[in-house]
Amino acid sequence: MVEVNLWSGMRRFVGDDLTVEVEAETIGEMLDALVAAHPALKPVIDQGVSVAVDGEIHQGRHVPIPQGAEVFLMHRLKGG
Amino acid sequence: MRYHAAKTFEEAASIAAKADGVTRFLAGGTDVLVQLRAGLVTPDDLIDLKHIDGVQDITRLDDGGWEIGVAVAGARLGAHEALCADWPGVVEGMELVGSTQVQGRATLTGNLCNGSPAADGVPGLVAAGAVAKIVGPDGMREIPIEEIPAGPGKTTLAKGELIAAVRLPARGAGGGDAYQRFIPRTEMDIAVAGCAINLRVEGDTITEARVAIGAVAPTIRLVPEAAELLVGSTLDAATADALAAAVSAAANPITDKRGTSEFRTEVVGVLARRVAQTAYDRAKGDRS
Amino acid sequence: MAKDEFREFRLVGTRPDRPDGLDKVTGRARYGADISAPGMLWGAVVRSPHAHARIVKIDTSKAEALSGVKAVVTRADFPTGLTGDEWDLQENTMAGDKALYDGHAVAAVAATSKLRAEEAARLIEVEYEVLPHVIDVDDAIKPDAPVIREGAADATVPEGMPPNVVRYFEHGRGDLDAGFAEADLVRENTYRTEATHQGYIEPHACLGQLGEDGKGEMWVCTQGHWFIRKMCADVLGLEKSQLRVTPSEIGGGFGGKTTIFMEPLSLALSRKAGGRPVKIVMSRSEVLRATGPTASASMDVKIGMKKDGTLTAGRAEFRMQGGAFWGAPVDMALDCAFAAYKLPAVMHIGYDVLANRPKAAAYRAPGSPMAACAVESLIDEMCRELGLDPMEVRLKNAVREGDRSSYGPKFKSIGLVETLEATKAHPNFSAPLGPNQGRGIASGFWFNHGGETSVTIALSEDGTVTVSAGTPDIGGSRASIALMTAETLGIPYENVRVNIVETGALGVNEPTHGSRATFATGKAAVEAANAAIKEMCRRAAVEWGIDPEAVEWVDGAAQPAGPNAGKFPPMSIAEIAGNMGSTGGPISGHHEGNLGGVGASFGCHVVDVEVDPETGRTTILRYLVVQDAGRAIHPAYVEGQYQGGAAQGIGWALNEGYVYGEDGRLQNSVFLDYRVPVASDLPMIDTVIVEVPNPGHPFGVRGVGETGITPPLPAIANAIHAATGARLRHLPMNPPSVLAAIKAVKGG
Amino acid sequence: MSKIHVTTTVNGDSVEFLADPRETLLDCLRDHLDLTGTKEGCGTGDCGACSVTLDGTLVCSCLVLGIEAEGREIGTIEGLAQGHELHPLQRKFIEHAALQCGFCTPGFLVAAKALLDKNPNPTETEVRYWLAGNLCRCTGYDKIVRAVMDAAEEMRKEAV
Repeated sequence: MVEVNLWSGMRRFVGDDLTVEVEAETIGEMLDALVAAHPALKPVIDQGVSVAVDGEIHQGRHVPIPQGAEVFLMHRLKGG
Repeated sequence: MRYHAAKTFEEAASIAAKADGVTRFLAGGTDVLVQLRAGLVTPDDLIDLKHIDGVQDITRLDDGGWEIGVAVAGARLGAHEALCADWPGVVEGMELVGSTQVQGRATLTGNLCNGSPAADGVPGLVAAGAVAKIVGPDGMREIPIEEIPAGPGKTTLAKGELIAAVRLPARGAGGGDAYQRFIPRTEMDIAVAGCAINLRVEGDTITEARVAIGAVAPTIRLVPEAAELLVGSTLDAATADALAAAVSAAANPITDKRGTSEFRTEVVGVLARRVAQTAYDRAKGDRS
Repeated sequence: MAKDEFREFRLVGTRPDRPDGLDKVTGRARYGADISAPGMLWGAVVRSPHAHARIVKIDTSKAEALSGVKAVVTRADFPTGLTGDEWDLQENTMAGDKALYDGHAVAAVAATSKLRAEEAARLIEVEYEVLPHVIDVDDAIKPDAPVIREGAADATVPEGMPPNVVRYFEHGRGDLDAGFAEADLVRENTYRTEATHQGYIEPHACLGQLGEDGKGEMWVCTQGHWFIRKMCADVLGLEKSQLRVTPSEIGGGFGGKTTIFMEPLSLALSRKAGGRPVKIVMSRSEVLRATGPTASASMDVKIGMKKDGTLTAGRAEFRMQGGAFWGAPVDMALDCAFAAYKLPAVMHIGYDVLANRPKAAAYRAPGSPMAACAVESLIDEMCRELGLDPMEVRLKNAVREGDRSSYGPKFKSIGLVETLEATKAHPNFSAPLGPNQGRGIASGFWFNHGGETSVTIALSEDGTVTVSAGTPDIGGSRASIALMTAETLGIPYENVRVNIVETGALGVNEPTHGSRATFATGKAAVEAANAAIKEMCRRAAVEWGIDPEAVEWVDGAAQPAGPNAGKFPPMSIAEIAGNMGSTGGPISGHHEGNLGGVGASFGCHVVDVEVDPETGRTTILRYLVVQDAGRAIHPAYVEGQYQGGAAQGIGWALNEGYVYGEDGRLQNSVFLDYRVPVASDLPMIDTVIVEVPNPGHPFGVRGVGETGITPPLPAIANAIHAATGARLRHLPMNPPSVLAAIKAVKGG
Repeated sequence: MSKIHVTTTVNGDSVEFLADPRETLLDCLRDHLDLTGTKEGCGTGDCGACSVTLDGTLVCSCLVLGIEAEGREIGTIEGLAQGHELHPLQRKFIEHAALQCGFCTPGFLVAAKALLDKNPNPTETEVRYWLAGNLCRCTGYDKIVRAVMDAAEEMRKEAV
């Protein structure tokens, strides 16, 4: 199981609890599982999110999520 | 656009008088080309004055005054030691126009004829009591510089008239002039306010003065009431404050992208105080 | 932490001449506008003079009748049915039903000369119905503001928000109320920053060619040619692989050249003109009116602080407009706002708001300078109020490795404390000040980015190496990539040539953005070099008849790994390359991926100013940039990034900013009035490179490009306060604003 | 609008071209003579990227008409090096990393050479004010100013 920390603006899609547990081994699986559990999140996630796994920010879906990792969903980052 | 390389002022005036479209004279070109490139003004007739004899000359006149040709670029004014010694305020005003590159082209006369209230080259001329030598279809005449600007982008010159040269009076003993402008950066900006002061001293006392202000009214203008405050004084603190107040009172600026009316009004007074000190020091022999 | 501690490297950390230096000092380097092609036409663009107007009719007949005019395009020449970002790009490239800002393209023309194209553009008659417009972000967010586009809000925006709010952000953690209750001082202020332009000196330029068969080519100045390819193909409905995009040398970008503007127009015109190539070069005025400025911002910040300087809570509510499309960097501004501080409770709220301005493009650390302006100013104000040293307060609350960031995850290795300590130790920090002078400090942060990267290195027959990279070199990255490649291969720097190659030569590369060129392309080049080393070791092993695992690579040569592997003299890269035709053919190494391992970069700036109390003019006396580079590959170009970022920030703080008239038209669309700093405005910019290596990069690199623009805005506000007692909370802090603030303090 | 035949000297070579009277010297150098080292950054005389010398005087070529070049001598960045021998300013710009994107570099070099021709021993302030009409957005000017000062010093030593 992966515990995913959502941002508080997602409260209106998932209810008050901003940590959601899903079954996943990669970022892609985690995002898919999130949408399966909370379909209202789909448009927000489709717009693009970055995912921090143990403090490192990733864009790719293939990135593995180790057991017990700390996972944060973030707005997609872009630089100049 | 028809390009004419005039060989005499009379020829230039004649082409301009006969033209029925938009006419521009080309001296330094630093305003004309910008307007052309931006599509603001595409002249039907462009009359290049640089091929006329003597337009590049800076000449000492018999009376000790100076004649500056219409195509003398700012960089050449700055390099002329005797002129700089006589009229540092006139020269420093012109040298503030644009960059080093622009100084290689821009001219005092062009700065005047562009009609900008913020022209850095002009207040010094006005304060100096300079006159413009004008050639037109009816021959030649001379008028004071301050009578040429008519409003933003406008001059009092009639169709077919052009300026052939600018004449500065003889400096004489005890004279000093100076110009400063305010800009937000250190270079490359159009003046937000400008002030030129020309004065004469006997001992420590100011005996003559002319004060000109720029960028704070539709035209560059003389402020005789401010000049009167200087005459008879030794530029003590009270006189300097009164000067600043009089200059600010004479200002009638607009608020635009370059500065607010309130700011311009205040700062032109600050400049007047600073410029008066420089002119005074120069008049007393400090040439810095 | 001084860079000289890392002497284990032969090349990394040295300052060789950049490989493109000779071309650039002789005028040979070819930029966007420097290429011409046989049969080439020139393009010109017709732009809206209105901030918001319905396009009633476009009559192109007079232009088309002009001799030498070969094509005219309007939105009718573009495919329909696009959605989302692709529609936004198309709409920004060429207006559809409405012109959305002053400068929005409405038609384009191609003709046989530049002057003829400009004449033809003037002959295109556009009939507009002028609509009410809105420019300021605080006006645009009002419920009754002119509506720029119905239904533009995305899923993040709750019901009932004002119509121009298109994205909404809310994230935070901890008990905010408890945090503020625990504080000895709670202050809340509003700060505003104006939109500024990246101000690259090279205007956008491209040469595009597209045939009826959908095959095309483009030469263009861009930070990312795969982005250009994808975006042009999307906007025009082309197959991406049929478009070949070659990047020119690029005359600055700073984020502004990561997207398309007139590039699709050159292709559309070319297709309509029978496939003749079309060159379009923007004027400076077009650049300022119609290409990516950054957003303007209005920001409320509230902070709680104890008497000893401990921060207890922070709240940021940011409103930003990024033009007539979504994309103001509110999200990143919020993430960066409190990044330098340990905070038990923090809340971020943000609104991305539409206004009648050009579509914002990325600009160096997008969002972070605005956020810093607000937060770093308020911290300074509160330190003054409590009589605390702003540096000690920053140190006391500074985040370290393992601390939870304000934006959520825990920090990995970071160098904020080291940066602050290095700042304190610098002589500028304690230089004496005179009357009307003041000192300001501020911190800054940027995440940095890895991203999609594909690099190939190939051996030449003589043992020299070419690197094919996909990130255009804006600030010397070819030098740093060559250094890392040569270091890895054990060969001289001069034996590596780095080429920035066209879209057909590599897999997709993201642009040079997010401070990623030296980080990501460098990392991929090192991996590619390692792949080539592996192959070279294998070739040597075959030659020697030993196990490839028993061969190691040392100082540019293969050698047996220890006495048991066999006794052979080292086989140099030149020998291996010279024989490669007969040992198995070409040798290359390749690496690609969506690269992680980025390390965030913190910086701290110290500025001394003198303010003329009579005119409000601010002079920068001294300037110091201290920033964590992880490791400086080519220190001179790291310093250059620090200095350039600081200069842009100084401009933003003091005199830059978009000025609109009542009519919604941009009033300062030339460099005369869009006032970037000139040489005489600035002192030397002192730098200290702090090196806390990033474990996610083979040499420890952190991206350094962006952080430097962040601290100047608040550092200068803090310095002006120190010099005058006046607090400026709105940028730009130009002389009229400063003088007014000084007078307000004096009660005059 | 008929074109005008212009004969002029560029970097010591006599050249001819046909110019529309509206075309600037910058347009003519780049589009008619293929001398693209001179850059256009603004077209209004505010950025200095198009700096050239006209009869030895530093000017913005965007503020000179092409037809004004008739009979004049023009110097551009392409004429700064003598064959393979770089001008000291060119060497020092590379050595000091005084360029990042390099777009403003030709203008800076032409302007800096004009300065050193006139004043071989400028102060930092003089260098900064002389070059105030050359915009650089990448470097913050620090390394440019250092490169110019260093080149001046080297040239002074060589002149002794």
